[in-house]
Amino acid sequence: MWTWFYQLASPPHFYRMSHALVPWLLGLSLVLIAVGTYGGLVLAPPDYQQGDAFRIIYVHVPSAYLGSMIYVTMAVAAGIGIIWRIKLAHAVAASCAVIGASFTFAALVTGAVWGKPMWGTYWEWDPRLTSFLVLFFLYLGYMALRSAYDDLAKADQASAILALVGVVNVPIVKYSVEWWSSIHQGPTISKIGMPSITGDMLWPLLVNIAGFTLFFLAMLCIRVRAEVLEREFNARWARELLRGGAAGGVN
Amino acid sequence: MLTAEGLSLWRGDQCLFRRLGFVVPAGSATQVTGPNGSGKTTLLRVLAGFLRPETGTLRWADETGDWDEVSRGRVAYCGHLGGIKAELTATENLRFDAALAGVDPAGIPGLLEEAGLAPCAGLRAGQLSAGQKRRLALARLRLSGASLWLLDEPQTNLDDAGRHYLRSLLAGHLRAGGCAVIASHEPAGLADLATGRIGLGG
Amino acid sequence: MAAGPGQVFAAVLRRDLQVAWRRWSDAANPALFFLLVVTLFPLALSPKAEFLRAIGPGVLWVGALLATLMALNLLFRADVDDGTMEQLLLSDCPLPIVMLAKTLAHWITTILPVIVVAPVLAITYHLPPEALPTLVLGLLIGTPALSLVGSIGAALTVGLRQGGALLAVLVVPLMLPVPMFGARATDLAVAGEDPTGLLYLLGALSVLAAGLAPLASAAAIRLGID
Amino acid sequence: MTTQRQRRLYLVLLVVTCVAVAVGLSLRAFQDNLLFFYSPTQLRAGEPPEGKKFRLGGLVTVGSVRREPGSLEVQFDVTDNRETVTVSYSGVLPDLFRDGQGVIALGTLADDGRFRAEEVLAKHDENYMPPEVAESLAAQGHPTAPKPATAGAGPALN
Repeated sequence: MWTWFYQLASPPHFYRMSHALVPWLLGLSLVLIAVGTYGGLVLAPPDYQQGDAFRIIYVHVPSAYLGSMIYVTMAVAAGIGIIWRIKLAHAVAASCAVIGASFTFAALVTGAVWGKPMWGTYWEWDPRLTSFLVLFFLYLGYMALRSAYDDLAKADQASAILALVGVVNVPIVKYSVEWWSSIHQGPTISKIGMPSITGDMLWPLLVNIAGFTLFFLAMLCIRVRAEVLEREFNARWARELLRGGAAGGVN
Repeated sequence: MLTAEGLSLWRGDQCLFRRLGFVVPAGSATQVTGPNGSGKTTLLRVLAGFLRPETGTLRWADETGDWDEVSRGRVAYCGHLGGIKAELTATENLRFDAALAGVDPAGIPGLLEEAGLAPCAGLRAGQLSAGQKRRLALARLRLSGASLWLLDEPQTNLDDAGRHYLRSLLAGHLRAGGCAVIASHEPAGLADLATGRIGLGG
Repeated sequence: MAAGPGQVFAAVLRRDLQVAWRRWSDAANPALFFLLVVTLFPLALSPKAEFLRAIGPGVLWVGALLATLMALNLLFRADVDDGTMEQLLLSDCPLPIVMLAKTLAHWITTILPVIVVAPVLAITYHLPPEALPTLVLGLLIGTPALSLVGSIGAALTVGLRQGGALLAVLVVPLMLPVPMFGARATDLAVAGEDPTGLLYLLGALSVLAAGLAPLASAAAIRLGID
Repeated sequence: MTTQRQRRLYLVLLVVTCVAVAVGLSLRAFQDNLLFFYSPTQLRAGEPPEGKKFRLGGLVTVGSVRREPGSLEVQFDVTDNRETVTVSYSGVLPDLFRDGQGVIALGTLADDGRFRAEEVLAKHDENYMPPEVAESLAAQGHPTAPKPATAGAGPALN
């Protein structure tokens, strides 16, 4: 079991595996996103209150979901890297940051675009918006810390500590901003016996979430490959790979 | 007894040492020589546990476990930074070290006397001369109770009396069964006390 | 033979307080900074009593956060620069305990003066006297969490040259809940409501930070030593 | 080294203790219920502190809103489906305020058992459905069915 784990985490093995995996992930994700988007923009009925404007959830919700999910992924990878000293895990964590920050940014922007017609304002210091903005700051801090260290091993360690501390803090921030503003006092009251969203609006959303997640995995593979190659520049397998001129896998 | 096997370390693209192995038996000292920038200080800092080598292991006698943990309390390091608080007096500095090591502070006046610092024991360390600070840093070695002393250019700033103090300190430590690794770019000096030699760079 | 955790904690705390006492001007800076920041708002915005009462709790808490940030830069730097941190790493004592003691000493010397000044400034913001105990109590309970979270950032940036600005970017998002609860507790006290629940939450944050932050900063401080 | 192991144990114990105390303190904070609001049931049980302001939360009972003609005085009942409390308020109610809507009122309990509110907040609606569904729910007289074409619900930022 452990040897399998370490073999999986070995850079050349990962490099080979991911090469085969990326086209599948990318292809499947694009198909899912196409289906989900068609379902969301064309098939789903307009909302009773928001009309067609609600359709932005088909981009917004998957982005927001990934923004927070990737942070957790990043922290788990950082934890694995720091406990078992696996370099691949650090490479994964480092690659997660940029992708996660992009999705978080996308969620903030789509939220603002949606907020303007619905709320009459681009920005509101609402708990969800505020805690999401903080998440974005956490990503920025993580990237800033990484880039501040010249030494790669130190950057790995330092940013892993920060990611782990941040993941402890995320729920605290989330709940604190919710309690801080009294208007969003938990969903219990309005949710008694009411469906939140109907099925024909829901399925394109779920398809899009799956598509975005696969898209994230594809991007992650691509980034980690680049990261691994940069780190293992001096290793024999990487040299052979580069000398061979093959853009793809190692045989 | 310190055993090092297969130590390698790079600084960026530059390899400081590759597959370095040596043994420092109890009661002996090893001198690390080499020109400036050859990695003497870096090697000492690896031995102190501040840096993790790229490859290789360090062992103390037959203890197993991470050097990080095994080395704690066993290693004393006297480097470029004295590790002396300028705001505290010489005595207060040593008192703090004694408290950390769990040692009775009653011996401190004696240690200061040996180091020739008795007259300025009550002076803030910031007011001491560079040589006096170095003596204070050396006096701490005795207090730590560590078996392995890592000395980085210990003779810097010392006058003749200071060098004599260093020699007697080191000789006493080796007689008591301790061991030491000394980095020095001048081959003479403490060479007669050192039985082992590691040449770096060049 | 090694010293027990209690002895180590006491020794480090004692030493840091002694050093701070002999460099008292360093310790006074955060309180002065706090005073200046808080003074800026009435001058720059509006000196109306009603307005000041509304923003007062928030301004005082944000001021305390900024003062903490400003002071943090020096938390470990002096020890790293003079080599005493190396010696601490070598000694056979538990590093998280050392970090906890250093952070406590730092809080006592830099943040406690801020808390002493705070009620005076609160009066100039026309906060009602009944709200002052809540303000001071909230600061006493909550600011240790700020210092502890900040210690992680200070440890992570101690080996870097441009530490200051980066430190703020790293720790402010992590510190946010503290001024939010703190200012809200004071707000409630100003409005005549019961703030106890929020004070308990501030306490929870500080205790949680005391348990976890020293572990993180102990792991981080090694990176600054090489 | 056994001391090494012992030390690790002490640290783990210390951390666990701190986390446990923090959890205890936050549970204690929730007992105070200050952050949220008291339900009418809790209010009837005498939980809110006497003489202090607190928040009351619940659904507006359908058909309970009574306005005093010629003034801003309003009375309505707030219920959690078990107990009901009458709230009196003087002022303009928020746009989202309507029958069946979740509200939070800040104020004090008067001697006559009524809640005297100084501030009333309405809860935003977070439901998504086609207009027909909303209409049919409204036709069935669902207690929380909102009327269509009022102020919009916000984006669901998760």
